[in-house]
Formats: sequence, structure tokens, C-alpha cells
Amino acid sequence: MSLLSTVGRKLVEDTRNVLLTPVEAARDIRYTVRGVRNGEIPPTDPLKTVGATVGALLLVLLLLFPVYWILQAALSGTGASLYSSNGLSLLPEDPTLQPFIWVIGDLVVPAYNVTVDIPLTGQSLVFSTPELTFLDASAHGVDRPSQFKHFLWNSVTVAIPTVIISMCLIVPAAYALSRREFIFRRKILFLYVLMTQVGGGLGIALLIGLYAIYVQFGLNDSKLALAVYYAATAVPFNTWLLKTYMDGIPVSYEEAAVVDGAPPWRVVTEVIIPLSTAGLATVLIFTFLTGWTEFVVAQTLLTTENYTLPVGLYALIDEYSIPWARFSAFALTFATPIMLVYLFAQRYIEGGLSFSGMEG
Amino acid sequence: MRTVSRLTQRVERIPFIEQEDYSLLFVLPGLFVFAAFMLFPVLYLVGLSFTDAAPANLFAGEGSFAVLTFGEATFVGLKNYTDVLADPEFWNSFGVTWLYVATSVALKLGLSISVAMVVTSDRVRGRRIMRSLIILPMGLPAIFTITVWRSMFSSADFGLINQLFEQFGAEPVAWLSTRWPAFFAYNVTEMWLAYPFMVIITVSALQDVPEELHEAATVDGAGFLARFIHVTLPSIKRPVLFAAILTAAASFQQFLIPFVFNQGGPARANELIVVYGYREALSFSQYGRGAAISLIAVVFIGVFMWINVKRGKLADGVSDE
Amino acid sequence: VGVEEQGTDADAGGGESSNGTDSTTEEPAGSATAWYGLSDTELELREDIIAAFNEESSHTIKGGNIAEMQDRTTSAIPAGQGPETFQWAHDWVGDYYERGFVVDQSDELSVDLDQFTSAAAGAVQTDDAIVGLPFSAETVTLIYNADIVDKPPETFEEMAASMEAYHDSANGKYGLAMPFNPYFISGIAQAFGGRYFDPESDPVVGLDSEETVRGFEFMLDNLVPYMPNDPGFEPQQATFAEGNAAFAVNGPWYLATLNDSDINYEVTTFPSMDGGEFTPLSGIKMWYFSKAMEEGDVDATAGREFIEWFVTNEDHLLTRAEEQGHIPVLSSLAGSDDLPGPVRAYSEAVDQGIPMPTDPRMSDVFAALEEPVVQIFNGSQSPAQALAGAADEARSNWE
Amino acid sequence: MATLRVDSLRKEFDNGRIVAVNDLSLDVADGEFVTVVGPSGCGKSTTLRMLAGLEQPTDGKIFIDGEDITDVHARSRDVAMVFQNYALYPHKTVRQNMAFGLRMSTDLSSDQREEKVRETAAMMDIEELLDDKPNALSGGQKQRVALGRAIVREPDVFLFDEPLSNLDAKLRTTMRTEIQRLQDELGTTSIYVTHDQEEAMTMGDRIAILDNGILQQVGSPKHVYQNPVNEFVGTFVGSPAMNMLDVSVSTGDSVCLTNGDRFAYSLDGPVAQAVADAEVDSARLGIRPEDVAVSREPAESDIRAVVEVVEPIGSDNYLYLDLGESFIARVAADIEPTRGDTVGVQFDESDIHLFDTYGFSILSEKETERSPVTA
Amino acid sequence: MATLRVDSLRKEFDNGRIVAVNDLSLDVADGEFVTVVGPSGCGKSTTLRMLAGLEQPTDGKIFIDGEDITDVHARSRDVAMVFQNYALYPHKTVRQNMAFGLRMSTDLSSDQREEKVRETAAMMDIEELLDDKPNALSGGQKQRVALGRAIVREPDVFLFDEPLSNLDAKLRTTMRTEIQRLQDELGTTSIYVTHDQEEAMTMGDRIAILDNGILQQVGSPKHVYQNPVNEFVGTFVGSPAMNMLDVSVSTGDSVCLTNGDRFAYSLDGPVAQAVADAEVDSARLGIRPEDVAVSREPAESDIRAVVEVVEPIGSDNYLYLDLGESFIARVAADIEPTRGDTVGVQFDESDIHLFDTYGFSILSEKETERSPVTA
Ligand SMILES: Nc1ncnc2c1ncn2[C@@H]1O[C@H](COP(=O)(O)OP(=O)(O)OP(=O)(O)O)[C@@H](O)[C@H]1O
Ligand SMILES: Nc1ncnc2c1ncn2[C@@H]1O[C@H](COP(=O)(O)OP(=O)(O)OP(=O)(O)O)[C@@H](O)[C@H]1O
Ligand SMILES: [Mg+2]
Ligand SMILES: [Mg+2]
Repeated sequence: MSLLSTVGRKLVEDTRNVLLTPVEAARDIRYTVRGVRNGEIPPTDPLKTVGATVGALLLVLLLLFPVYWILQAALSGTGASLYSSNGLSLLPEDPTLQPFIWVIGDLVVPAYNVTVDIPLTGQSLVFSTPELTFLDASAHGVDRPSQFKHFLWNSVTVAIPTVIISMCLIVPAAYALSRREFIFRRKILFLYVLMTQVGGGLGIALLIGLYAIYVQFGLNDSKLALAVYYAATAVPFNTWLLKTYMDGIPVSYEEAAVVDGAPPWRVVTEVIIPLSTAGLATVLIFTFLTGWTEFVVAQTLLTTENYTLPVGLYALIDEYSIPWARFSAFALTFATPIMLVYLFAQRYIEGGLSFSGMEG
Repeated sequence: MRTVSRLTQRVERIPFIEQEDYSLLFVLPGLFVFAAFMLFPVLYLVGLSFTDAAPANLFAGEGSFAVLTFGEATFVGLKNYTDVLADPEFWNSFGVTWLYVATSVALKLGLSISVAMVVTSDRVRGRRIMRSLIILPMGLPAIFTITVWRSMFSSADFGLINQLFEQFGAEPVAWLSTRWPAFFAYNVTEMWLAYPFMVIITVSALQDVPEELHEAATVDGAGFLARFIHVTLPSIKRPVLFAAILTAAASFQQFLIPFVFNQGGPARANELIVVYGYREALSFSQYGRGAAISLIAVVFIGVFMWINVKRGKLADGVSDE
Repeated sequence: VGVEEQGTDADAGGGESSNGTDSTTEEPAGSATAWYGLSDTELELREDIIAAFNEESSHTIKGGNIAEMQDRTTSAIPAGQGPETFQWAHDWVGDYYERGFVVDQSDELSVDLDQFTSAAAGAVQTDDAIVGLPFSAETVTLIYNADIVDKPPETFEEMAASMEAYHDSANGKYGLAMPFNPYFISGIAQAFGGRYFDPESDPVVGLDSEETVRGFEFMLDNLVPYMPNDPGFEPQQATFAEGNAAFAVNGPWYLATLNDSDINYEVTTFPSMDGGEFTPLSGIKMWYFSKAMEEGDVDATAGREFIEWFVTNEDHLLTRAEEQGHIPVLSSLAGSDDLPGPVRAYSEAVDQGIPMPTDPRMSDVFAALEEPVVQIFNGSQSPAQALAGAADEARSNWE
Repeated sequence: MATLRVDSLRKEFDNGRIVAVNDLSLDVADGEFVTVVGPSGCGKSTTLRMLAGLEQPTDGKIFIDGEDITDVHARSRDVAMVFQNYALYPHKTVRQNMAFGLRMSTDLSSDQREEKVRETAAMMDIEELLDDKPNALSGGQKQRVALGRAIVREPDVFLFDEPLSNLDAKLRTTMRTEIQRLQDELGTTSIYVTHDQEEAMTMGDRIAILDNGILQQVGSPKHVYQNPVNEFVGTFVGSPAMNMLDVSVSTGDSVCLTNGDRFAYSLDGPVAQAVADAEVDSARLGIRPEDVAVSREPAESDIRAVVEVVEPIGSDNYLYLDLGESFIARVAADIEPTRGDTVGVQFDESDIHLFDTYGFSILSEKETERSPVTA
Repeated sequence: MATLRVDSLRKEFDNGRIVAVNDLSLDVADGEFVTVVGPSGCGKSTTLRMLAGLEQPTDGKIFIDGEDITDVHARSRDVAMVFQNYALYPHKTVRQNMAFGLRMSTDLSSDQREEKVRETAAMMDIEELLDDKPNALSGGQKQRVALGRAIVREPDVFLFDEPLSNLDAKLRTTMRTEIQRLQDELGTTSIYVTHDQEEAMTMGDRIAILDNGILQQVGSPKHVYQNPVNEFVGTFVGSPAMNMLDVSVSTGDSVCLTNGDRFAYSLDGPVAQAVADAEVDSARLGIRPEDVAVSREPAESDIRAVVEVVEPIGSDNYLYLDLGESFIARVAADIEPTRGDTVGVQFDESDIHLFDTYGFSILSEKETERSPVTA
């Protein structure tokens, strides 16, 4: 509970920081200008800062150019293609948000009737909540929006069990590997590091075997089974990552708790877990991403109504053509949450990946 | 006598969780699930590689269980392996794959370290926002991005890269239909796919470099380059090495880029090992052979990881000294 | 509209696994799954049609838009997880029947194959088995931009002159836009009498025949110079769709894209070449009787009834033709005046062409040809060289 | 309130390759404050951790109030420990930090806990910090909270592991008196580990000196200061350290200590007797800096020494003399020779310490007190 | 060898929200060793970092040997800095660590560098560590290497930022003398920052006391100790700290200081005059612990005080008296009253410090030395 409120507070704080950035920047500029005017700061100094920032911006723009390229296609509306023989144009000719509206579809909170019985009178009051329309797709010329929300729901219902299951598998293991000395410990660690990548591209035959097994157990088309699979693939890397992070937490916190009379499980819940927040956040995001973008296994195991976002994205393509505008809008809408999450989880991730315990 | 009674007494009084070897129990569930999903298919693959499995015989039996017992495919011993090892295409593929690993890892490292340095530089304002912007590619499904890059590397004069070339007065290049340009295109795409992860790790590592070391070096008279070589690089070596090994393995197993770009072409010249396996398995419907190729690839990547993990001491932790 | 969408949604999400043989229920209403891989432009109409069927019939059809049809069918069908039916071109008929992925339903059918054009009727059969029903044909033919070219070329010389006049690759203007892959170029490759593959003749593989080589050489000399440098489907189709090419060779699926753009296009037949006639491979789109129909239960009935209804319902077939340029293969519609002009033109092209052989070996030929075609396009191998290699490759796969 | 008894405690690490604590026995009376001091790595922390139950002794027993708790789990021992780096849970507020032990080891209601925490916080003067996170606190405040966390549990025994070593000099002195005041008030038996002999001396009712895992001497600070049993204790306790000089002993008609050609010092009285009894011919002579009397005008009988460095510390001056390596005399602030001056040096026979070549005190008749005293 | 001059240096952080150093001016003579001391956060490190060139001053100038180097990049200044946590390059051997500065800032050949490193290592007695990595060294050894690294470059100026604060008490004392010995030998101008006043006092030729970014006083340690210009300096310098008491001043026929009902203390001579001149009616009286004379039998004229705590530190005892909050008297080890005893207290007029309510010294005629001395 307190963890949630902590996270909430941090979020608020981060948001404020992000929002205050311009204010702070303005202050910064005023101070610098005054400094330069008074001759306190050599004029080259702010110039260097500006130069460096502009350089960095250019680099970021260059890196993100493909993304912009996609965005450009998305904004160009139907008929857009990434292969344009019309010459290089960096701005869409007549930009339209329609593809995005098509992706998102209606945002409508339907009307509900809330009935409250008034005791004794035998009567009841009926409140109707108004229908809230945030976005009416048909008003923007989109009659049949995509199934994005449906796929999103599927993705979320796969990703959340993935995260929960993998956390259940990873956290105790990481703790044990970090803190206890037991038989096979080093062997397991070694295996995990080794398997972080080897498991990946075993190819189509693996898929056949995997699928056959799933069917054998009647588990195909089960989002939960898919989640278990994702969790399994996430185990080695993330266990190792979290273990490394936990190595950096001083043992004295646990000892303090033990001397304070805490039983082992309380030590874990009250001390270890809260102290590993950064590591946990990192692992959480990585496990989340495992399933979020995975395509091949999902499309093999799931039937249409259970399609996750990447599969849904791919179902937009047929044999001969790619509707680039919608395709791109879909993909971008799909990727934005990741960026936002990262923006807010940045300090945890960057802290959680510091490998502070790695210096052997 | 005394020791014995004391021992038993201790066993009684200390909760089992504190007894070190029982801690293995914490690791087992993860290990088990992982093994079930990853090791079993590998074993299946091993079995498959000793048969002449093809769609016609593999699916000939009744129900899915028959698939697990390889249908009506017959045991052919090491034939698949000898065939593969005798195939010149395999050795070409093998060589190209390692070359690809070498070049793409070098590029990825170079780009990621430079980008990470830029977005952590004190001089740059708005670093945090930039950092979260540049990881955007991580959120896009790889197959989507690769399709997009495929379009940019179009050999047509109006392909994006060719148009950019044209802006600078260069001749358009037939990217995907000539060997080394295609190889180059793979590398650029791979670099773009992998940089977010690498940058995240490098940024974390950079932020852990003690500022004082830089200051000490500055006072010692070191310029930017000298500080980078003598302070920054050694300090971020381990995490970056770790990321490099992971990403090397990813490069080794790259499938989508060559496949989407030009099926490992032109003329199978750039067929990375997984593409080679896929082609043998599917296009020519030889699952057994495909399995053998996959396994050979797995063995190589396994050995590669093993050597690096050993050498980089990546499995060691602080408590292992 | 949103409500409607949600309705189909709930419909699709609510159903149970389709292949349960629930014989205890008395109700004859079955429920079947149909798979297809459509672009979102086509998808809407398809969903409407299925909804119409579900409305009319006691049976229920659940549609599924599949991303990778081949992967999905090869893994799901043998595992008993396949749909009752799926839609694909007829080129899998032989292969899938051999593998047991699709089944013969000739005894159960209430639709007579005579109702379809002969090519279509032939396409759905293999070894006397009827493994599906056809509903449209597809092939490639010539399309021209009426703003650039005044009238359909009568001869190839005319066409070449128009291409030459318009072509200016430095400024992004091209004479021709034709995806350079075995299927799209088949009309010209086979124009001089060559055949990729003909199970009836000897040798069956005709890739390296003199005639085929000649077809490729013709393209290399007369067409490739006017084409964008990237043989892929996307860049070629975009070039014409943006009005930057005088001609295109493409299939009916392309019409939807063209209708979306403001290109003033006309569909016509490919003019005869010196000593050659445009002979494209044509494909028949069909609903396959998938393995799940083998049991013959109500679900199979549902699937079969849906297919029969789909392939014979003139209203819907016409709508498909009008809205999306599909070429009907129902004899009563094929070539009929009710069809929009472009579709009629395609219909004629289908007559010009030869149906894709249903022999399972055909796919190997295509696989073997794919890479050499690109080589030829790039000029890195001569047609004779490349095609000889392709033929060897194809044959070696059968040993 | 409890007595603590440690009986030939031994701790080996690395399968016996390292003996961190060797046969350590100690009796601590109820309410006593014992400081344990020794150089780094001498086994102080290990000892303390065994008392807390964080390490299992290899051998030996630990009794609290006469009850053998050697095999009792740390969690069930009624001891509280204050760690060197405070080990405050960074994610909990001060209040939660303090209440944690109560939550874990008692079944007090939430209100009762709150009440206790408040009381203790008032006692430690950290009431207004209760809602802060440890990171927001200064070093001294953290230290107070760490103490508060231990105190609030009202344990039988307090264990302190160098609790002040992360603080700066000024704060250290303040916290020192604070801890003493608290212990006076609470009267809880305490073991206090430090490597700072001054801290050990000023704080302890008794001081235990460890070296190399072996207990060297236990006694009241003053007693230990005046009667070190061996050279290690002599030089370890006191700052600046006791000056040591090699002397040869001649026990003819008069007992005489000769330091090369620098000086000869004749003994008489009980000291001479003790030296003669020891029958040694060389020894180490120890003399504390404050016992070195320096006169600017050397008298005839004085030992002469050249001043190497003059170090003013405000209240006094330290003179580094060339009698031995860093031989220091502590003199009043107004005695200010300059470098290179020759001064006269004297020391009183009663201030002399003499150790044999094994380091043991020769004048050991002074060593009377070895059994524990109760305060 | 160089002089160092700092001219109204100012440093702001956070766009002027924090003023870390405020108008600091200081002249350091060639070869002088100046210690800068002050509480945590007073701006010591910031000052040093500006001297090193690691921070750009907001205002003011820095001269080395008369040359304005304010805008010279750190890399080009000929200064060497020793960091608090040593900042040794962990991946380089000791040899490489020491040679790095030479490689970067000189164009010596590899052999010449090697030679220099060897020489310096010999001087620092770390020759046998040359091939070790820093992680394998103990704290003291690391400190030696860090010093060696600075020395080997033979810079104009040494800057030390609390170089000893990570060492334990014993080692600190040893290293202290070592640094002094080195500086004596090398004669390099040095600025030494510490928060430990004892370190500052014993090491510095002159000591500069900073508080809140503002320079409070500069002078020889002894002068500062005896003549603090304000209460802050008075209490900061000296350990235990100067005792402070609130007194009211009555300047009738005789000048008299009254501390509530505890005592009245009449002044005469120059002190009385100075107090009378200051025209204040209340003041703070400061008296150093060693200037408090305690007699076990209080005489009639004595101030009476009750002993609260007796703290033996071996050589002396500290008596905590109830005259004020932690009012300490330092007495000889043989004066051992017990808790609760009443003792007589006296102090000499010449030892008294008086500060006005703003904290400034009233007896300021003593304050003569404010300009730098050259050692
Ligand atoms: N877990 C351990 N494994 C191996 N050796 C250990 C362990 N803990 C301590 N030691 C060794 O035991 C000896 C005593 O260590 P201990 O920590 O008790 O010293 P200490 O007196 O507390 O020192 P310090 O003043 O540095 O804290 C040292 O030689 C140390 O290396
Ligand atoms: N980079 C910075 N940004 C903002 N404020 C700073 C920065 N560096 C120092 N300060 C502030 O300047 C003031 C002086 O800091 P400085 O580090 O010089 O103190 P110090 O005397 O060295 O303290 P300590 O003894 O703790 O090292 C402090 O209030 C500190 O918070
Ligand atoms: Mg310790
Ligand atoms: Mg500082």
C-alpha cells in the first residue's frame, strides 16, 4: 500500500519536475543573461551550452528520423506510402489525423443508469450518467475504426499476467542467488547468463514443437499460457539482472531487521522488496516489454479474438499491400506508452541497471 | 555427542529458510518453468534433427501427439548434419554471420556510447527528455521497424536513402541487390534496433562513473579524449561489455532483417545462419535439416556466450570473491 | 457505427472453441470459423458479408483475419486447431490436399461446379477431389494512366513509345511500374510460349526453355529500363499510384488503392508483342474445405453452407466487384455487363492467361525462381544463366 | 536489564583459515557499559555480531542473564544493535523506522507503539523529524534516529558497532556525551565497539582491548591507561601514543636503563626491584607524552634532546623530540621552543612503563585488577 | 613554488539561489601551508575547486604567481589536488596512477616518467605497491598513493580536500605528520581543507576559518586560538570547545560580569577598559576548558559548580560542570571528583573571551594580526 502511495508521490513529483522544466529553464536563461551582461560569465559559456544542446538535438532528430518518417506517413492519410516517387518531402502534403482517429476509434463512456432504492417508500431514484464522448470517430470520417482497443485489452491481459508470473519466479530466485550460498548456485547463475540470449532464435522448428506441446495440453489460444511462456523466456536475463542489483544492497539492512526481531518473510517484504525498487522497476518493464512486442509466438498460439497488438498490427497487411498510414498510426500509438513509461521510470531504470554489484 | 545434539538442536531452532541449501527451492520454480518452455523445445529440435522430417511426414500421424513423436518421419542418423556441413552455402552463411556479428557489434557499441555520452553531457539541456525520446524504437515491434527500414533502403532512385544521397550529389545505390551495400543496410538497421537498450545500459553505467575521477584526471592535465580513454571507458567497461555480449548474440541470431530486406540476398550471399536454416527448413520443406542447422547455430552461439561469460566473469557476483 | 463495431467484437470474442463436436444438442445450428488474410480495406466488406450470412442463416460463422496464413495453417491444422475453412488462392490445393490439410467434400456439395467458369472449376479440384469452392479470379494486366497516355496501346511499339516519352527517372517519372516477381511478370515471361511449370508436358519444368528465356530477355531489353530500380511490390505500386508512371502491370487488388488515389486510370489488356502474347498465370480465390470439415458434423455443415452461399450469392459478388474490383468466377456474372469496366477488363485478362497449376510441386518452382528473378532484374546474372540455375534448383528438390 | 557472559568464544572463517575471535571470555554486569576497542580487523565486529546472533560462534557460549543463548536465533534475542552506517531503512519514515522493531518483536497495538515512539523521540529530541525519510537527515540526526530505534525496544542489551565513526569530529564529541547520558538514564547493559581509543576511554565503565582476535586487557579506562599489561595496550591507549624506547637493562648494584648513547637512567625503589626480578637484559621503556617534562634550559642531569617539530594544538604544544621515532612531549602552550632547539627532558620513575622483549609488562605487580568490576 | 592570491571570490549555485562562497580574499605566500576549516557546507570544497579550476567563479579573481588564472582551464593550471576519497583510477596500477599526470601534462619520456615515479614512490614508501591495483590497498596506502600522485607532478600548488577524513583516528594522526614532513621537504605552497579543527590547527602555518561561505578569520593557529575574532571562531577552534556563558555586563564603578545568580565576576585592568568601551549590557563570556581551574575544596571567592560527569581521557580528566550546557573543565588526571561533588572554579581574567550579542569579540584590541604572515 505504502509502495503504491510512494509510487504515486514520485509520479506527481516527476510530473511537476517535467512541467517546471520550462520555468527553471527561463530562470536559468535570465540568470545567464544577467551574468553575461555583468561580465561575470564569459559569453562563450552559454554559447557552448547552446551549441552542445543543439548538437544533441540534431543527433536525437537524426536517430528518430525513421520514426518521423513513419509519423509522416501516418499523417499523410490513405494512399500514403513509404515509397514515394514524388521526391523527398519532409512534411506531409495535407496532413490529417484520420489514421490516428481510425486507430483509436470512439472514446465513449456509455451512459449508465444508477438506481438507488429509497427504503420504505418503495420508490427508487434513477440517475442517468450522461454519455461522455471524448472522441467520436464517425464525426471525423472514420466509420469503422480499428480494433485497437480490443487488441490493447488482449495485450494488457497478456502482459499483466506475464509481469505477475515472472515477478513471482524472478524475485525469490534473485534474492536467493544474491544472498545465499547453496549448491549449484554458481552453475545456475552461469546457465542463466548463458541462456539470456541462446534461447531466442531457435527457429521455426522450435515453434512447431512448442505449438504441438501447447495443443497437447489444450493450452493454445490461452492468453494465460502465452503469459507463462513469456514469463519463462524472461526468467534468465531478469533474474540475473535483479540479482546483480540486489548484490548492491548492503546486508546490514537485513541484519538490522533480523535483530529487530523480524521473521524472514517480513525481512523480505519490509526491507528487501522496498529497497530493490529500482531493480524491480527495471525488471518489471523488461518483462512487460517481453510480451508487448512479441509477434511470432503470439500469432501462432492465439486465435483472432485473442490477438495481441503486434499480431493485430500485422493483420493489417495482406499479401500485396500495406496501408501505410493506418499501419504507421497503429504502430506509433502502440509505442507511445512505452516512451511515457520510460520517461517516468527513467531514474529507476537507470539506477536499476547500474550493475553496481558487478565489480567482482 | 555434544556436537551431535547441538547440531540437531540447531536444525530445530533455525527456520529452514535460513539454511543455505534450501534456498535452492527459491530458484527452482523459475528454473523449471524456463526449462519446460525452452529446454523441451530444444530437445524436440534435437530429436527432429536426426530425422528426415518434412511437412508431409511430420504431420502425417493422427493428432498433435503424433507431431511430438515426429509423425512418420524416419530416423536418418547424422545425415542432416553431414549434409549441412558439406554444403558450401552453409559455410558462406557461417562466415557472413560472424562478419555480421563483428561489424554490427562494433557499430552498435560506437553509436550507443556516443549517444549515451551526448545525452548525459552536462552541457546539454533537456537530457532527460532526450533520453526518453530516443528509446522510442524499443517500443515498436521489430518486424515493423524492419519493414520501414526496408523501404528506406529501397534500390529505387526514390528510396529515402537514395534520395538523401542525391541531395549530396551521390549516385543512387542498388542497396538490396548488391552484396555489400545490402550487408551495410543490415548493419545500419541492426544498429538502430539495438541502440535503445545499449544506450540505456551505457547511460546507467556513465552515471555511475565517479565525478571525482574525471576531476582528478582534469587536474592531472587530461583533455577530453584522454579522460574518455582513461576514465570513462574503463569505468563503464563491464556493463558495456555485458551489453555487447548480449547484443552480439542477438546479431548472431538476426533473422528478420535479412529476411525482410531481401531474403539474405542477393543470391543467398548474405544469408545469416538463421535465415539459412529457415530457408532450408521451410522453403524446401526439410524440417529435419532445418533443425540440424538451428542446433549447429545454437552450439556456436552457446560456445561464444560461454567463452565471453567466463572471460568477462559475468556470472560472478560480489559475494563470490 | 461504433455500436455495430462493438457488436461484431463481442460476437467474435464470445464464442467457444469451434471444433467441439457437441452432438448432445439437438439444434442443427453449427458454428464455423473462417480464416482470411485481408487488408483493412477489404476487411470491412468481408465482415459485412459474414454478418449478412449470420443474419440469414441459423449457422454462425466466425471470421478471423490472419496475419501469416501459411504459418498458421501449417501449424494449426495438423494440431487439430484449424478453422472449418480458410480463404486463399488455389495454389495450395495440391500441396495441402497431399498433406491432408484440406479435405474432399464432393459428396456433400449442393453447388454444381458447372456454375463456375471452367478455369475456376478446374482450380478447386485435384485428383478428382473438390477441396473448396472458388469465388473470384485474379491475374495481372496492364493499367495505364489516362492523363499520360491517351488511349490504350494497340501494339507493344505504341506502348514502348509512350513509355519512352514519359520516362525520366532523374525526375521520378517512369514508363512502367511492375512488381518484378515471378507472378507479376509471368504474362511476359510466358508470352513466347515458355511455361514455368506444366505437369502435363515433358519436361515439367520449363524455366530454362528457350521460350522462357526469351520472355525474360524481352523484359530486360524493353521493360526494365523504364521501371523504378526496386523490384519490390511496394515501390512499384506506389510509383503508379502517385501518378509517376505511365503504365503498370498489376492485379485487381490494386484497384482499391487506385480508387483511393486521384489517378485517372484505365485497365486494359497487354498489347501483343512481336511474336508473343501476354500469358499471365491466373489465380482463383477460393474457400478451402479445411480438415476440420472431415467429421461432417454441424460445424462442418455450417462452414459448407456458408461457402456455398458465399460463392453463389450474386449480390455480394457484385458488390465485391464494384467496390473492390474482384473478378467473379460465377459464370452468370463473369463477363457480364453489370460488371464495372476495369473488372471486365480483368475478366478478359483471366481468359488470356493460364490457371496456376495446382500440382504441389508448383510452390517449389516458385521458390526456386524468386531469387534468380531478382538477379535478372539487377543484371547480375543473364536470364539464361539464372533460369538454368533455377530449374536445377527446382528439380533437385524433387529428388 | 541483564547480565551478559561470554565464555571462551571463538569464531573461525574460511574453514578455519581465519580466526577472527580467539577464546574470548568476558563478564558484563547488569547496566554496565563496556567498550571494546582494537585496531581494524581485530575481531570487534565479529564479536558483536556473535552477541547479536548474526554469526554463529565456532565454539564457546553466550549467556544473557545466565541463560545460554548461543543457539537462539538473532530474531529471538532481546538485544538491539546500532550499526556503523546506521542501517536506517531508507524507504521508511523515521517513525516507521523506530516502530519497526516494536511491530516485529512485540504485540503492542498500533497506538501503544505510536506512544512509545513518541516518547523515545522526545527523549532523543527528534520529534520534529518523525515524518522525514532518513535521506533528508544530517549525519547526527541519523545517528539519533538509529539510537532511538534501538532504545524504543527496551532491550536487555545494547550493542553498538562503531556508531560514531561516520560523524565528523565535532558531532562525534556531542553524540558521545549523548550516548553516555542515555545509558546513564536507561541503565541498559551495553557493549560498545570502536576503534577510537579516546571514545573507548571516555565512554566505557570498563574498556576491553582486543588485538588479533585475542582479548588483551579489561579494566576501567584509568586503570588500563595507567597499567597496560603489555606494550600493545600501552601504545594503543592514549593519544598521542606512549613513547617507546629500546633500552638495555643492567642490574648491577643499581638498576640502570641505557638507551644507546643517549641516556642512562637509574632506577630505585620498587621499580628497580621489579626490574631486577624480571632478569632481563633488554627491555622497552614506555613513557607517556604528558609525563615527559621539558625544560628550555637543560640541567646537568637532564637528558638532552633536539626539537624536531612543534605542533600547537591550542591548549598545549606537542614537541617532537629526536629521542626516538615520533617521540612526543606534551607541554603547556607557553613552552614554545623552535625547531632545532636543544631542550632538557626528564621523566619521573613512577611514570615509567617497562615491557620485556615479548611485550609483556615487567612492572606487573601493578596489574591487580583483572576480574570484572561492577559499576 | 608559487604564491597564490584570491581576490573577492564568489560562487553561486542554482542560478544564484545558493551562495556557496562569498567575497573571499586570501593571500598565500610561497611555500606556505594554509589550512581552511569550517563546518560542513560552509564552502570549503567549493573554494578549493575554484582554485583547481573545476568550478568557474561567479565573480572574483585567482592569481598564481601574480598571473591571473581565473579563466585558465583546470587542465592547464599547474596545481595538484588530493581528493577526499582518493579518486585513484581503479583500473590502473599504482604506477600508472602516479604516471598519469606526468603523461598528460609533461612531455617526459616513458623512462623519465618511470624514474620520477620510482623516486616519489621511494619517498612515500610505497615502492612495493607499485604494481598493485588501488582496490588491493588499505586506506592508508591509498592515501599515500594519492599523495604520491600529486607530488610526482611537482606542481606550483597542492590542494587537499579533506584527504584524511576517510581514515581512522590512528592512521589520521600518522598521515598528518607525514603530510607535514613532506610539505616541509618540498616546500610547495599548499591549501588544505578539513572540517577537523585539530587537523587544521596542527598542520597549518596559517589557518583560515570559513562559515557560511564567508571567511571569518585568518591567522596562525595559535593566534586564532588565543584571539578568536568572533564567537563562531572561538567555539569552533579548540577541543573540547570553548565554554560559553551568557553574562550581563554592569559598568558602574567597577566592571562586573554576572551570570544569573551563579556568579559575578569583576574585571579590572585593560579588559575592564575594553568592556566599558564596548558599551554593552549583555555579552557572552568564553573560557577554554583548560583555562578553568578547579579546586576540590571551593574557596570563598570561588565560583561553585556541581560535577555532572567525569570523563577520563587518560592524560587528563574532563569534568562536566553544571555552570552551563556542557561546560567542561579540563583538569589533571589526578583530580577525580565523583559525580555530584561540588567544586570550586576559577578563571584568570587574561583567559577570558567576551563577545557581543552579534558574536563579535569585544576584547578586539587583541586582534592585531589580520594581514597574512609569511612563514
Ligand atoms: N564473513 C567473513 N568471512 C571471512 N572473514 C571474515 C568475515 N568477517 C570478518 N572476517 C575477518 O575476520 C577478522 C575480524 O573482522 P572484524 O570485522 O570483526 O574486524 P573489526 O575489528 O570489526 O575491524 P574494523 O575496525 O575494520 O571494523 C578480519 O580479519 C576479517 O577479515
Ligand atoms: N554543484 C552544486 N550545486 C548546487 N549547490 C552546491 C553545489 N556544490 C556545492 N553546493 C552547495 O554549496 C555549499 C557549499 O558546499 P561545499 O561542498 O563547498 O561545502 P564544504 O564546506 O566542502 O562541506 P563538506 O565539509 O560537507 O565537504 C553547500 O550549501 C552546497 O549545498
Ligand atoms: Mg568492524
Ligand atoms: Mg567538501
